[in-house]
Amino acid sequence: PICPNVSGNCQLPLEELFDRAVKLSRYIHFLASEMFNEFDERYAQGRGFIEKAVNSCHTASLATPEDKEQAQQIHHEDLLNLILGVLRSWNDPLIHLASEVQRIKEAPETILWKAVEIEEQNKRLLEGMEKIVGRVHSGEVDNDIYTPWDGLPSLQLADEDSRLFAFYNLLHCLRRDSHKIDNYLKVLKCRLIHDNNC
Amino acid sequence: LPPEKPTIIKCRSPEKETFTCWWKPASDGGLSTNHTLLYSKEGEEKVYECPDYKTAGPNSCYFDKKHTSFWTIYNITVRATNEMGSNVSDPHYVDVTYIVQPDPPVNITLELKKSTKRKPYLVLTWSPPPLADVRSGWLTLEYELRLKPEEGEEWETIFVGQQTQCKMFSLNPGKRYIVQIHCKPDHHGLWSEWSPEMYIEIPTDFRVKD
Amino acid sequence: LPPEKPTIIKCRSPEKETFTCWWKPASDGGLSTNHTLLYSKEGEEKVYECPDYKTAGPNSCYFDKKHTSFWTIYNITVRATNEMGSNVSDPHYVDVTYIVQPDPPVNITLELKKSTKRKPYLVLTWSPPPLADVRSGWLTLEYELRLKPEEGEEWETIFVGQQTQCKMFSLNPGKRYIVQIHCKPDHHGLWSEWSPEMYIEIPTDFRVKD
Repeated sequence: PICPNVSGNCQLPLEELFDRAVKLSRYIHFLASEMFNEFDERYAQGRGFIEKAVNSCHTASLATPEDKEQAQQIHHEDLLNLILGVLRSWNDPLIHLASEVQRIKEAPETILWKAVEIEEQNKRLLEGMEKIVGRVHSGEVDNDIYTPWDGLPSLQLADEDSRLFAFYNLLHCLRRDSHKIDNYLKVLKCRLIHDNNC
Repeated sequence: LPPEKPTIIKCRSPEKETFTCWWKPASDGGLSTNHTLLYSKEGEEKVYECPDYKTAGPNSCYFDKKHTSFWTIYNITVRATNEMGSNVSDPHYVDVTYIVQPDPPVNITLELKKSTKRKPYLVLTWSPPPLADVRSGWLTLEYELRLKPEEGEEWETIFVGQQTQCKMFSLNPGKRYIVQIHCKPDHHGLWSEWSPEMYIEIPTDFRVKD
Repeated sequence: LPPEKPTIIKCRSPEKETFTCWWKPASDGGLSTNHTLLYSKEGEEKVYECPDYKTAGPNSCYFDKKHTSFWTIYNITVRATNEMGSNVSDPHYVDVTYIVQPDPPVNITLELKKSTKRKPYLVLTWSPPPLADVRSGWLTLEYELRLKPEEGEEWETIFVGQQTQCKMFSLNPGKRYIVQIHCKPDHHGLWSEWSPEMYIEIPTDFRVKD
């Protein structure tokens, strides 16, 4: 039964919240990877975009862990806040991505649909993470981790090559950050729920 | 007399994105009775009213995407009111993940083949229900099939996990079989209805197309 | 003559903690040629030299944990130098996140059991490769198994997700089967080699130990 002791506190256990967050982050990253691969295959072949995409993600300034040791040493509240910060930082670009991608010449339906789906699911994951942080955090939820995105003009450039590179770079960063979130959530779940014994 | 206590029958979500609840109206003793569905979310004092009484037909409430959260438990009640007073149902707790009941699988195909040792075997293939297929990864489905000889009593049920095809070896030539498949979300949730019955006859002198 | 251009063959990480790159030495025209691997990391101007030319054998560079970062693009080149001059390979861009290729699964066990309806089924269990730390959640592996009758041609491949055990139902009594398993990181990376072949015979009149 969902609420065994009807009178008592009827809420989802933290483990269940983490299971759903991990499943959702996995789905978002799956979509982000597919979208990047489709775009790369269709619009980026032979344009050398990867060389230019180096160090150009708007979330690069967030001090996210870059290896296993860093991911294991960071306090879980700090890692949760970083995840929230990355998710928040993607709200704005995902709104514009979903609308601007419609204007790409012959953009396949599969890319269009994924852009809208990721925007929706990102909001849903943000809602879930705020719930998890509320449960885990002793203090207030730290709302100020956030990096602004000023990439909209580059998605609307007249020159096609520059505009396609702007999309490529945004999708490359989305694939990277959604993978980070998925990885960190798995590490947190194993640490907080399974005592590092997943 | 005020109306009797209404009862919430069930709540279901077909794709973990929206959900609907149905209730059995209280017997109204001849007076015109009005029903209101109210809900609150875990950890919140605020009480909300049903966002949409129409979409899912009479005595129902439809929660669209905007009103569906899968991070919380809903506490739902229905109040019946007539001119003599009102009565409230027992609370019905809903966690959307637990009430997902997909539609049955579709595009089921049955094909007879012969193994290298001339023994007939059946290859079944199917597709996820359209609503779930679009979001593979968000809604992971598991499948179970059942078959029995047409005149037989007992179904043989086989759980095939997340695969969408299956080979059946132990079939008796000369028999006509009924086959059905249903599906369920991989963790929580409910089995779909069985797919419509399909029939396959295993010929006695079975020649395979070379 | 100065050496020709060397080429970087591949880079691989076995456990998502360290990685190694290999290169094909340039043809040296008989003069003694020296190779140097240089790399820079995304967001940094600095150019570093390979930290360890020894551990992974000739014509290789091993990056231990301290020198391995994820979600970061490495720009790697190899320079070949002899007394007549030097030549540099094309740059090789690597994000270690996408080059993880684990070792095969280990401790594979096969056990024959009989279902309630006296039908034989096979239970397979296995463990992740020892190097892979799946306990902390840093690396998540997915598994796929394949089997075929010993004399058969075609493998039947079954993706089993993150589970480390599987039940196989549709088996032919009297047949001897070959079974192998391999694994891959859950999103990106490459399938491991297949595990060594294992054999299991499904007896015709199969008695289960009660």
